[in-house]
Amino acid sequence: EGDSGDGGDAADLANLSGEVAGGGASSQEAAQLAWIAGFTTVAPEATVTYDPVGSGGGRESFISGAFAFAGSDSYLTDEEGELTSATERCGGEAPIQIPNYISPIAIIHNVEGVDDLNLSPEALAGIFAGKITKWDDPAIAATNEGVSLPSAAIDAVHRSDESGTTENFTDYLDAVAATQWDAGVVETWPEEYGGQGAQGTSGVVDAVTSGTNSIGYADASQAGDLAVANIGVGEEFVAPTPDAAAKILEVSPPAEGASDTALIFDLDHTTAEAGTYPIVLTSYLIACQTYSGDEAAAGELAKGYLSYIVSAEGQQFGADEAGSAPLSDELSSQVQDVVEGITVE
Amino acid sequence: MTELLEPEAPVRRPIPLQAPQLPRWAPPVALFLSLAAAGLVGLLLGWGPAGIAVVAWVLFLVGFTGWAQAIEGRRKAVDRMFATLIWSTFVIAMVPLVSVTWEVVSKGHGIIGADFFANDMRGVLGETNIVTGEPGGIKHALVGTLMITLTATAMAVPVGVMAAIYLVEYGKRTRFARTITFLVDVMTGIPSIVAGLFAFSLLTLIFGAAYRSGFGGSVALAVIMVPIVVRATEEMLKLVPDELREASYALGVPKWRTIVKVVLPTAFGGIATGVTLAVARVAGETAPLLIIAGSTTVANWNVFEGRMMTLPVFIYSSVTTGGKYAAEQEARAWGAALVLVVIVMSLNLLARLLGKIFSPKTGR
Amino acid sequence: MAKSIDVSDVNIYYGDFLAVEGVNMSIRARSVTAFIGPSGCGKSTFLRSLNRMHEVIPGARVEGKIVVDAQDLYAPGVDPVAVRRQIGMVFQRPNPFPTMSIYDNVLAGNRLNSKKMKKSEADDIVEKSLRGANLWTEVKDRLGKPGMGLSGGQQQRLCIARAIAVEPQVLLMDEPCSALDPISTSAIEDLIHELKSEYTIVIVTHNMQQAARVSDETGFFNLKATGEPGHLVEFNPTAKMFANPDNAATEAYISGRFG
Amino acid sequence: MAKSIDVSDVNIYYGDFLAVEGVNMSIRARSVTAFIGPSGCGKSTFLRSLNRMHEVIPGARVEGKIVVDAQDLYAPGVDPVAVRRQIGMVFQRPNPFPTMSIYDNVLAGNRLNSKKMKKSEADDIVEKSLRGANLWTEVKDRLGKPGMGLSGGQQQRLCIARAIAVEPQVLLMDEPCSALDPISTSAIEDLIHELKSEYTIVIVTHNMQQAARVSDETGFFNLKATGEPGHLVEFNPTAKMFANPDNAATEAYISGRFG
Amino acid sequence: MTDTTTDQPPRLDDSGSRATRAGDSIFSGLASAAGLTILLALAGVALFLVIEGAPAFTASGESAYGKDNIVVYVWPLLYGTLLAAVLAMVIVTPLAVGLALVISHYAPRRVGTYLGYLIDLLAAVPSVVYGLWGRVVLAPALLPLYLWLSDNLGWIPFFDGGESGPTHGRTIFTAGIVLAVMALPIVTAICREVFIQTPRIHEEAALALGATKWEMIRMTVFPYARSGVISAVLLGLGRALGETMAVAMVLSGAGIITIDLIGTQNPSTIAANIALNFGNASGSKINTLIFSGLVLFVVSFAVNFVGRWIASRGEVKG
Ligand SMILES: Nc1ncnc2c1ncn2[C@@H]1O[C@H](COP(=O)(O)OP(=O)(O)OP(=O)(O)O)[C@@H](O)[C@H]1O
Ligand SMILES: Nc1ncnc2c1ncn2[C@@H]1O[C@H](COP(=O)(O)OP(=O)(O)OP(=O)(O)O)[C@@H](O)[C@H]1O
Ligand SMILES: [Mg+2]
Ligand SMILES: [Mg+2]
Ligand SMILES: O=P([O-])([O-])[O-]
Repeated sequence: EGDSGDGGDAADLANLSGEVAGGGASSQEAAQLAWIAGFTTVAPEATVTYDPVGSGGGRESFISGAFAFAGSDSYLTDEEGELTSATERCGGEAPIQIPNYISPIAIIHNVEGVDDLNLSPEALAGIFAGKITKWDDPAIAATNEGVSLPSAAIDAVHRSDESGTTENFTDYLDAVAATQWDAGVVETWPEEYGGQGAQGTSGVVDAVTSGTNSIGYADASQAGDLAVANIGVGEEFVAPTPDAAAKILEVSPPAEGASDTALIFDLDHTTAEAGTYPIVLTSYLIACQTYSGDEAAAGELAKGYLSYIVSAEGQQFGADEAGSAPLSDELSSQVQDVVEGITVE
Repeated sequence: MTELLEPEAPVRRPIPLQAPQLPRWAPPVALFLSLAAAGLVGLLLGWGPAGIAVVAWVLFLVGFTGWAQAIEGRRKAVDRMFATLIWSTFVIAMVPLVSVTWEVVSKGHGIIGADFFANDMRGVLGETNIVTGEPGGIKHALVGTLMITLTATAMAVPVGVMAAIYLVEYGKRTRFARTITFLVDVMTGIPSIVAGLFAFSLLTLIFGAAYRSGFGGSVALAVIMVPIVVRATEEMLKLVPDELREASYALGVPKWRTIVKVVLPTAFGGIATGVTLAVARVAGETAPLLIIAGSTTVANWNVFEGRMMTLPVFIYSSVTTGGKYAAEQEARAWGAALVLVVIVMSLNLLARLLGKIFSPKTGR
Repeated sequence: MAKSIDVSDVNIYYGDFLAVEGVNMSIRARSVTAFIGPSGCGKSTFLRSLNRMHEVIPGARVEGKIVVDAQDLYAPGVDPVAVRRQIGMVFQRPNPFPTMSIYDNVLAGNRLNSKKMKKSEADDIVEKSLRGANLWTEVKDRLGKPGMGLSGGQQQRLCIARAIAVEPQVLLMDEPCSALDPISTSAIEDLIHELKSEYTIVIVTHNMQQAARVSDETGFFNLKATGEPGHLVEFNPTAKMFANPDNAATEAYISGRFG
Repeated sequence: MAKSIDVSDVNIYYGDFLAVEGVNMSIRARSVTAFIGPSGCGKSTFLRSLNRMHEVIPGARVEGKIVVDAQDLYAPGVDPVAVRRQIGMVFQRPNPFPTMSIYDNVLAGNRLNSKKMKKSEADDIVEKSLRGANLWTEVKDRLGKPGMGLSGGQQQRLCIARAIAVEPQVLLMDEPCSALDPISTSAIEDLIHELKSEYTIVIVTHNMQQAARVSDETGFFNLKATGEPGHLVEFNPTAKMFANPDNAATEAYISGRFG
Repeated sequence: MTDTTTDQPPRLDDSGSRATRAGDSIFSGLASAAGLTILLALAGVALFLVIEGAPAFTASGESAYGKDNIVVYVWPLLYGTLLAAVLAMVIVTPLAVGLALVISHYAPRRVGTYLGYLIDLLAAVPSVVYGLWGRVVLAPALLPLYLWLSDNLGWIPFFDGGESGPTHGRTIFTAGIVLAVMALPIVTAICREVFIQTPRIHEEAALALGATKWEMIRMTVFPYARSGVISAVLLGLGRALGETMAVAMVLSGAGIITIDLIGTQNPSTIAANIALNFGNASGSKINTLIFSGLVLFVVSFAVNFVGRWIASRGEVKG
């Protein structure tokens, strides 16, 4: 076991072989691809697959036993009995739930002559609710002195498919600007709010890139060269950097049902903490505490893979290759302890 | 004409056989003039090449028709106008063909090399495998396309050929046969995604919700192939002259031997062509595979177990995944598209070739 | 081996349509019998009923008796496949099997019935049949070539060779020369003359001169009106038929006043 | 109005294949000229070259001169569309336009040229043409019915009416009776007799009795051998041709020794 | 063979040919079984879609992607499906008729055959490649046209372009164009078939009356081919309705209803919607998507049914 500072014993991992299947949230897909590739450097004989079937599909397949681990944009609750089922699946022990992928949701835009854009929560909500339709609207101009905003129509791009990104984004809007945004927290964009629908994160990025005077929201890792807006937090405007995003977990309270093995949070979007970027997507890994019998071999592999993901090395690799925010040191060691606790019989 | 009909004129005056005609060089000259005029104006006003082409076309259509009207009369002018319109459709249809071919070749050829075919995508980030440093490739997708298509063919061809034999040789006029012929026709129009949903529903009902395999894809593709094979075979069997069957019957050969030894060999070229075309059609299918065959980064030779990548799905997921390496993924997508187009077009060519080689030498 | 054919009260149908009505005739063995008549009068239909080829057309059927060698062809239990083996047929358009060589075409009747044959035996049959069809000298150097590569007249003789290779009793020919040029026609007519020493031959022709030249007896079929069934008007020795027919319609037809 | 046709040194090709070679003849106005000869000798081909219908077949072309009314049909600048208006044609199989009524079928040619026609004028043309084709009494009560609803012989006369409605100079007919029954045939033959007072008529027939019955002059075409071009063997008044032909091949053909 | 040389009368009854009979019945049994398999497969497609799609009716809310019920969810998709396919046919019909005439009547015969091959090559391009091309090449290239249309013809509701005007090329119009390109070969091929089958005797009748080529085509080819062309268009429509990947990749759609063809917001199609969301769907959402697939199946079956029916009726008549 030893010094688990950087995610398990390299020698142990090198001996791992066989195949393990996991899957779930598509937000993690790029990072998972990176981690799977990175994992081959430490465990060359092991094969891991990650099916980006969506958070719900991931949880479902985890519960049915088809996946040894799952990625999910939201933690397990018992609203539909998922937590109970997952506990059953794990032999009566509560499943572990750990944040492994934190990524700012960037407000990307493509407006002629505008590089630096500051948006207050109200202005942001107004734009996406279809209430602010021109770039030179006073609500935008107020926070952008000295920027020549065109008097052009705003092409607001949203996800047309069901999306965790949309859920987190509207969660934020609902929390900070409920007067402007009255559609609540949704996974599928309410069409009556207008704007251009685009498929998938890459679709939104494409649409904003090829559009004119366009704006959209997308996982920051995929924003590419597009300009990103600074979002009003308290008195200042914060850019979507990994550090600023990672901070939000520090200021957020644990969710109901959190435990030693379930490090789950309800994000505090209304924070005024300096240097915190408030629109963040947090994705969790779900696995069992104990793998036994038929699943032992896969469990061993899953444990090795998970420990690689949450190791400092893994988190850094994810940040480099997929643009996610590495876990803060404190959270990182908590998470590593949870993974260490997985036993294989 | 009308003056010929005057009742008082029993002696019909012959109409002149010589009529004024536009010279042979008239069409090219008119085309050149239209292009020149549109080009000049277009350059001055800054239209793009597409704008110039459209305006030149309108000028030609109007101008040339008018010219013909003036010299050759209304009927000839109408004739020429429609000839122009009809040939124009051909030019228009060539635009996408040329554009697709050009884009696929120019964007896709760069990446193609031995590595592209020999490697899969395991451990590949960006351009290369982070362990070995080898570039990523499409081996896994090629294997998947091959296995899934072969399996589908193995299912569809026997059923399709036998069904066609039933339709042409046995059923002929029965209501059952006519119903099948009709439904087969209708079946050729089943959307491929529906075939995919069918395979998904069938197999997940049997094997559980998480079931994904190449075989599922084969089932869907077979559903798409069968009607094509039936139709092609049916047409070919119908083309076999009854005289040959009768020649065989008249020699006292039983019907089934006549079919196996005389009818099928005679139709073999056409059937092979039809099967090859069916294979070409399904080799490019994406939607059903996306649903039931899943995707993976490594080659899987077992159709019955585990996910399989195929070329079309590889193309699709490469362009839609996005992320830091979107550019590299798109480059691979174009490369794979070139490979896929070459495969499908070769199959089409092969089909024609088979048809030619095996077509029985007709006496005339 | 040639046999006579006795036809009594034969009606022939296509589904509900009565195509040929009430035919009675007696075809002599080892002779050539010709059928003539205007288009659509049922010559081909009747000919095809003589070896049960008629019934391969869906819905087609035959009533009456056709007796060959004391066996009624249409008696229950008679296998049409066996009938056709004994009563061979040559069609209007030459129809060699396009996928087979000349050699295989000749043997088709034997081979397709999956008889195993020694090579020498097969060679014998091929030579004998091709000689019988007056084609041997023309094709003996290219037996492996496709049968479709021959000229029309040669193809027709190949079909005759194929038909006699299974050693039938009777040979039916439906306008065997109508797709051929004059030279091939006369080659086939000569062949018919030779074959009649061994086979009973029945031939349909639209060419009255041909009927006069090759046949011993002639049957004249006619239609009362379009849509009515065809029937046998007169059946007589050819010499009498052309010189002094019993029936006025026969005379009108032969002298070219209609058809 | 009827015109004579002078043909000199005409060769007719299908692509590279020379189908008819070196024809010279002079067809008299207001007479019936018949072409006879064995199948494939180029009768139809030659007939179709007389109104430039030959060239609608891809790759087909004509060499030589065909002079009608002092104008060479094949001279540069001659519009084939105009030629076909003046030299009408009736085909082997009756071909009324299936989507048109009897009335519209007759007017089809006229409608092409003059967009607007008074109803009365159109009615006149229809009646006159149908009377000319001996069809008026049979169809006058159902002019609005489809032309395809008529019997074969009536359809053929409808096609003749359609051809004469545009008042051509010459009428070409390619085996106009070969698809018809005896009664319709004789109706058409009678019609040809009547029409020759107004038109120059050229007719192809495979029925020598028909040629003898209807024509004033006859041309006999023949082939030297299959694959060789057809050529004009003899062109003579019909009476002479059938009684005492100049050429031995003609006699052989007419007496039925081949073909 | 060998025994007939003796002068015994050969037997005509079937005692010796039982093997023949057995062979015939086995073979014909196999053949009919294959025919039956096809019927079963088609019935199976319908059956399994119903089994898996039916639960979507009882579920609601979340499973219908936030819509109140399945009908409200599917209806806009069905609208988009029909709109894109009809658009494609509006583009394709004149083109295909023209092309088929080029091949059947205008080009020299041999050239025509090769032109036919060229058009068939369009059908050999896999739909995912059309998707790639439409998304990366065609859509951006069409944006200027859309801007021009909304500036100059914006008063036509189809080219309204919406408040902000066209902002991207991935519209339903672009999807229609891509579908048109994809449907072109099959529609052309069927039109060509019926045009070629126009009886020569009718064409020559028209020419012999002094018709020009176009007049001949109008008089004989078009009336003869009318039902063939209609069924060709319906079959093309059937193809366009079910085309999935090209639309999924090209169209930037959502479940809305609009007649603006070039605006920012576009309707989506059933097939594309399934392909795009299936991977991320689980539980009752899969039922929802399969139900929409059932709707697509029914619609395209109906269209193909009518198309084939017209075609087969035409055959009998012609
Ligand atoms: N397959 C068939 N189905 C229905 N009726 C048929 C079929 N074949 C022929 N007939 C009809 O049967 C009648 C006799 O035709 P048959 O072919 O025997 O005439 P034929 O004397 O051989 O004429 P021809 O000289 O043109 O060959 C005709 O009325 C014909 O229309
Ligand atoms: N469309 C064509 N293309 C090529 N060759 C043709 C074509 N039509 C006819 N021929 C050839 O031209 C020659 C003359 O044919 P044509 O049809 O003129 O003969 P015909 O005397 O009218 O015969 P029939 O009595 O059978 O109608 C034949 O060798 C024929 O094969
Ligand atoms: Mg016959
Ligand atoms: Mg002819
Ligand atoms: O990660 P997504 O659910 O927004 O695709």
